[in-house]
Amino acid sequence: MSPLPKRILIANRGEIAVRIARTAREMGIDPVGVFASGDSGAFHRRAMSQSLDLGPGPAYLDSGRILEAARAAGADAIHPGYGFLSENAAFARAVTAAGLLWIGPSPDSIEKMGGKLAARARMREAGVPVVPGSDGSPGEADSGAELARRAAQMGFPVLVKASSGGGGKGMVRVDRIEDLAEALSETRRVAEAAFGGGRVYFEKLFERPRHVEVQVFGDSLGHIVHLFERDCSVQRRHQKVVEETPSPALDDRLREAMGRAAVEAARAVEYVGAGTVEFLLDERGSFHFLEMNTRLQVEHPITEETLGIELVRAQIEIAAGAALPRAWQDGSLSPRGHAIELRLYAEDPFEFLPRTGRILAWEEPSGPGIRVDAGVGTGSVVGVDYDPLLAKLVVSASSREAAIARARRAVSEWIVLGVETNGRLLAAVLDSAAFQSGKYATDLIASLDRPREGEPPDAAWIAAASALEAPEPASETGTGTSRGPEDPWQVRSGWRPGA
Amino acid sequence: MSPLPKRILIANRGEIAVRIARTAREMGIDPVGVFASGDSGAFHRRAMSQSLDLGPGPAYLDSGRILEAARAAGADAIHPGYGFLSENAAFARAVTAAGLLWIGPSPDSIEKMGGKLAARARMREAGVPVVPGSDGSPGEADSGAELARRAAQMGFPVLVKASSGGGGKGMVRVDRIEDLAEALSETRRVAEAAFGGGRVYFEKLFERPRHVEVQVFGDSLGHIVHLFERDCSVQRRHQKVVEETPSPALDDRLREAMGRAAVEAARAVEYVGAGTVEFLLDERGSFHFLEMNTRLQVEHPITEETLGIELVRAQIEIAAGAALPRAWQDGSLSPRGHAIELRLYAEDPFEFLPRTGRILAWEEPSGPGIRVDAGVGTGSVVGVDYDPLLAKLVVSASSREAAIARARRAVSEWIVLGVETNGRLLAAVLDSAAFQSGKYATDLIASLDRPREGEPPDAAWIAAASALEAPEPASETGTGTSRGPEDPWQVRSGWRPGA
Amino acid sequence: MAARRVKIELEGGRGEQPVSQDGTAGRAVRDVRVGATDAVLDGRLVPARVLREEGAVTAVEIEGVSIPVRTARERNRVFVWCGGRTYEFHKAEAASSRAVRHSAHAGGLLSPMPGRVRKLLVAEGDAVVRGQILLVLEAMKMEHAIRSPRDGRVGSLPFQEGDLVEAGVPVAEILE
Amino acid sequence: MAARRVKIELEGGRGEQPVSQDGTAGRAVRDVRVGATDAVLDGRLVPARVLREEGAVTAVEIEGVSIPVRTARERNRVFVWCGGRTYEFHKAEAASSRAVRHSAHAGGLLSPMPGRVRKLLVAEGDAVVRGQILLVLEAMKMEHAIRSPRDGRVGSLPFQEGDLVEAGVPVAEILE
Repeated sequence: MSPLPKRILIANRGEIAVRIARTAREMGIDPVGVFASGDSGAFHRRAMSQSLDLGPGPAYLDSGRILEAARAAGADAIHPGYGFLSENAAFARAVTAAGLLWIGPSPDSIEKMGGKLAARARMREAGVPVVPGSDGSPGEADSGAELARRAAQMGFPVLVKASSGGGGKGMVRVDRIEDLAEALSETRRVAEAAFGGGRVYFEKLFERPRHVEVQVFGDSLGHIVHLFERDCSVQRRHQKVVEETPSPALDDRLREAMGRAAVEAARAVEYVGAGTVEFLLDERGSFHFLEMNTRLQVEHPITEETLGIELVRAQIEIAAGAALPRAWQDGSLSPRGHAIELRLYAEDPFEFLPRTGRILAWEEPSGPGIRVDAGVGTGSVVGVDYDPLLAKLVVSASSREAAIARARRAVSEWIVLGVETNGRLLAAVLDSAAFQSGKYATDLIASLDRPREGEPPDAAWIAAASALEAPEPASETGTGTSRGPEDPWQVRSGWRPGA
Repeated sequence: MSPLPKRILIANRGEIAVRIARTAREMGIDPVGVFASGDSGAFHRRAMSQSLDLGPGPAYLDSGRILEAARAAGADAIHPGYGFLSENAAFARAVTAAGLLWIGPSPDSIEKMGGKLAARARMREAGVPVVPGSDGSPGEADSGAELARRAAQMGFPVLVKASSGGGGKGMVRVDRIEDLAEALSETRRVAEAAFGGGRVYFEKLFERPRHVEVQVFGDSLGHIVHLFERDCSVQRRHQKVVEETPSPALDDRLREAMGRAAVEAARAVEYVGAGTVEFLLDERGSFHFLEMNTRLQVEHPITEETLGIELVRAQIEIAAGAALPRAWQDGSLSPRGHAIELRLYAEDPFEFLPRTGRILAWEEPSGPGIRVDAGVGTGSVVGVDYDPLLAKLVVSASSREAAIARARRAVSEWIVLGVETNGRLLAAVLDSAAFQSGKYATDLIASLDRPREGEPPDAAWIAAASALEAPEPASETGTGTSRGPEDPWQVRSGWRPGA
Repeated sequence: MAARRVKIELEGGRGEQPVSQDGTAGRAVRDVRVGATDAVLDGRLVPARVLREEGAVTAVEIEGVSIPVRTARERNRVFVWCGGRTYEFHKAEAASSRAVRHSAHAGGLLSPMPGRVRKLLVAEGDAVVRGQILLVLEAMKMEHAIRSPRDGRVGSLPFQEGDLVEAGVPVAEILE
Repeated sequence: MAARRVKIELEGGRGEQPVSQDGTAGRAVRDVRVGATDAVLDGRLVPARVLREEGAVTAVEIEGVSIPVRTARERNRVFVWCGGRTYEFHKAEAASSRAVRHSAHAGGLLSPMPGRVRKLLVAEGDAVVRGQILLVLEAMKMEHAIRSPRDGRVGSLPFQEGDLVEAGVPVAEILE
């Protein structure tokens, strides 16, 4: 094993940048941050020993400026977090070429899992079950009869997708064979506009699947293990909102089969580091490879909590050449209790539309079984340019029932004033019979009844009136509104809208 | 098992009141708080669904007013926390007599362990090793020859104590046989002044003992178990500062022997609920019963973290007649990883003198492996009338080494401005070779070198100058100083000095 | 201690009956007066006291029972955490000014969320059909298409591509 | 942006050499001037910028490297979190006024901590011997005895039992 890095540049923002900085400090490694000029008030800067200005524009995606910052700060390693450049093979190569340690899988592994169609083909070869579908071969769309035959074989509905797509973009649901050809054309048009083209294919659409993923970890000595599953079925707009482990949908046999398949998937691309293999679990209990995320996952903390391990520490050690911890390899790890992650988004809780503004008060829940990974605090400005994830609440308890009750307590305890959040949605999910029974699928949020809410209690009206009739405190005036592009240093609030 | 209570009155303040309220909420029980009139700005009130004013003076010790508040609030149970009335057998009886559920051991158990000499005698009978010493029998002090014989037998130094004493009061160290008689007389005088008399005795004084305690739990069906140990050797002024579990001083054989002795101790007083048996572990590895705390212990969270259990929930369930959880009885519980608690006190870090004032900024550490049980927040006023404990930082990790590194990170991350705390002492303990080696005793803090600290970095001087030259924000003026006894309601800050 | 009357409104209206387009149905408005020892809610007297710390309300005592709350104010809006939930209130406008605010943009399409104008797909004066996408807003990695509610002609288009748009402001006008 | 000079002092003095009784040795005092793009520390120019949010300083950029800090001010004192540690500073008094403050109570005993007077064991005019306990302070469950530093007679005793006493104020005077 090479020595550990001395100074890691964290090429990210928000909660994940803070979370990585914490582990770096615990390992005696200096965490260095970066920020876009328009994001100079960003909360993650507080977690760093120092941070560097990347300049204007979408700077977190600018690999050149990030490498320049790493050089300027004397960093010897880069952790990309998730999103931004984390699954960009060219960036990973540039980091290595610059003589820095890349804390992530090899660029080859990233590329092999980057294209959905290529990944599907590779998984089929490796014996991993994939979602039934077409293979997107170049002439496919022209061969109407062949397509129709395949679609009929698996049954409708199907989902048309772009191989290079993501985040639900360009996906079209098709219920009848007559509409298939047109949907393929439409997705091709969208893909050309949004991702510069690429192939288009279709998959069987499961109406009420669960989304269950398996954490995998490989080292440079060729060991690959799985670290159990996370159930990510609670979604809105194809994005995860609540995750839990263990999955209430798995029994030991299925858990073992999925773990084995995930390890096979990772082995097929010679995976080193932390990765996640996502599966759809259909209503009949069969699982199908969906994709592999070649990076740290947002919801990794629930795995850390139930297993009592530290994934970011392992990422850094393994990037430096260490072997997987012995306990991960000898089968002695097993989940204890239950963990749930709830994502607090800045958005309307039931319409899912983004919300912006200044956070006037921010008080996190705490106490037994509570972990909060936050990317904002009191005074933070939530703008339109970045992901709406404000913080993750991670709850652990000895049983699923106790974890749900604890999560519900923590959501009630969380004080976030000034920007609307999805807190009421989180409460509604936890209160729902579907979630409590454990028998739910990806349609849980869509099928939730909007909770009946009475009027605020008298105390809330009286508090509101009392606050509104008092003279406004000086410290609360004039902030939270957009400013011109003046120098954020030495002005009253450092924030300005993203450039 | 009777039904769970519906509404618990929490007869305490500070972090423990908040901690109990959290569990109550998770169990669907309504937490009701109380406060002394002079403590109306107390932080714990925020954790309650409602709170009641007990009136002026040392109200948290006034059992009559607390019972009256319980009646007014419609509470059906009382949790005393620790300190205050928690080990007051008369209060426990009055609670039961009022038809309320008492969440604690029986008054008889409390009484049997309340007098030190009686407890020592009882433990000797039960076969639990006690610290060697005299038996405090009425004629003892007069029988100079007999005393001298006993003292010579066990060897000097010895510690003279009052049976009814506590917190180190009236304890006198004696190094020579010639001083023994006078020390006994002096302690008797102090005991008469401070505790209204009571018997006086002496024990062997171990120069460098460890203080290791065992968590025990009994149910009303007669089951008693131990829940492993906590090492509480890091002390100042006879009060604990840092605790950890597992104890680095125990091997499996010793752990089992102490666990067994603790269960015997609890069985001897037919113990029901949560209790702690404190032992001194001498330099030769022998352990000696010191006392039993018949209540929830301040440092209970480290047991919760390593075992993945919830002690306050169990207290409530067992008070309602439930049996101990099966996993606690069948030997399947075992500690995972390592946990450390650090107590943040409002005091000079190296002189241990109290510090008071207003907390101008309070930002807790967070992230993986961090739990904070706090009794204050931004704006809280720390006065002279209550315990200086502000909050407990509870750190968990997979190994002792990782837990120490994590604790060090968390202490650095903690922002507490406005009131001096012992944060630097906590850092110095974690940084010390003695603590890191695990080979330390109760003299660790006394033998710490005061850390060499250079001057503040330039950035701190510049920040200070910049803050001092700006006009003072309106929200920071005029608070934090003592006020007259005007009505705290409707004044700018609700706090006034304790009446 | 003043006891001025404030007319305040719950943002979003009554939970089960949101504020209607014309701004009348579903509104939750109350007249509140807070005195030293009592409050008056829509004429109903409630024995109540308010505890303030650091400029925020932290507890309301009603009939001797103290309930924790937490407020934060920004100009005429106030956010209240109470009973484990958060509410937003604002000083209620007179009905007439509210009606004016709503009618002023009768022909206009309001932005449903804050964001940046990612694409402008039409120009002023263009003929459009019902359902046609006029522009695309983007915020926090999410795109939102603004469509024409009817056949017509594009009137004013106040924003350019790349502009920052707040929620609830007119982003396009469709003339008959 | 003003660039006034402030003379500030670190509370407690240099870590290894605390402030002496007479208030001279061990003092850590600096002249600091903070401008828009640089600061001057005791005459040394440092390229530096200060980031302020919500009335607190949250970062100081020195030679292009931004370091997180956090300040909170109370009148002439300021608390600074920087590099994982907390410091307290105050506006430095002129040496003369400091000397006056120290000498004013030359015959007086200062309270070492805030607290309540739990017991008064002597009265004004009583003769006392060196080491005799004069009064007992109590704070946060801890008792602290104030003893006479020499043989003498009790001068003024400004507090009564039960009084609240701040740290550093005279609690008893012993005359020769």
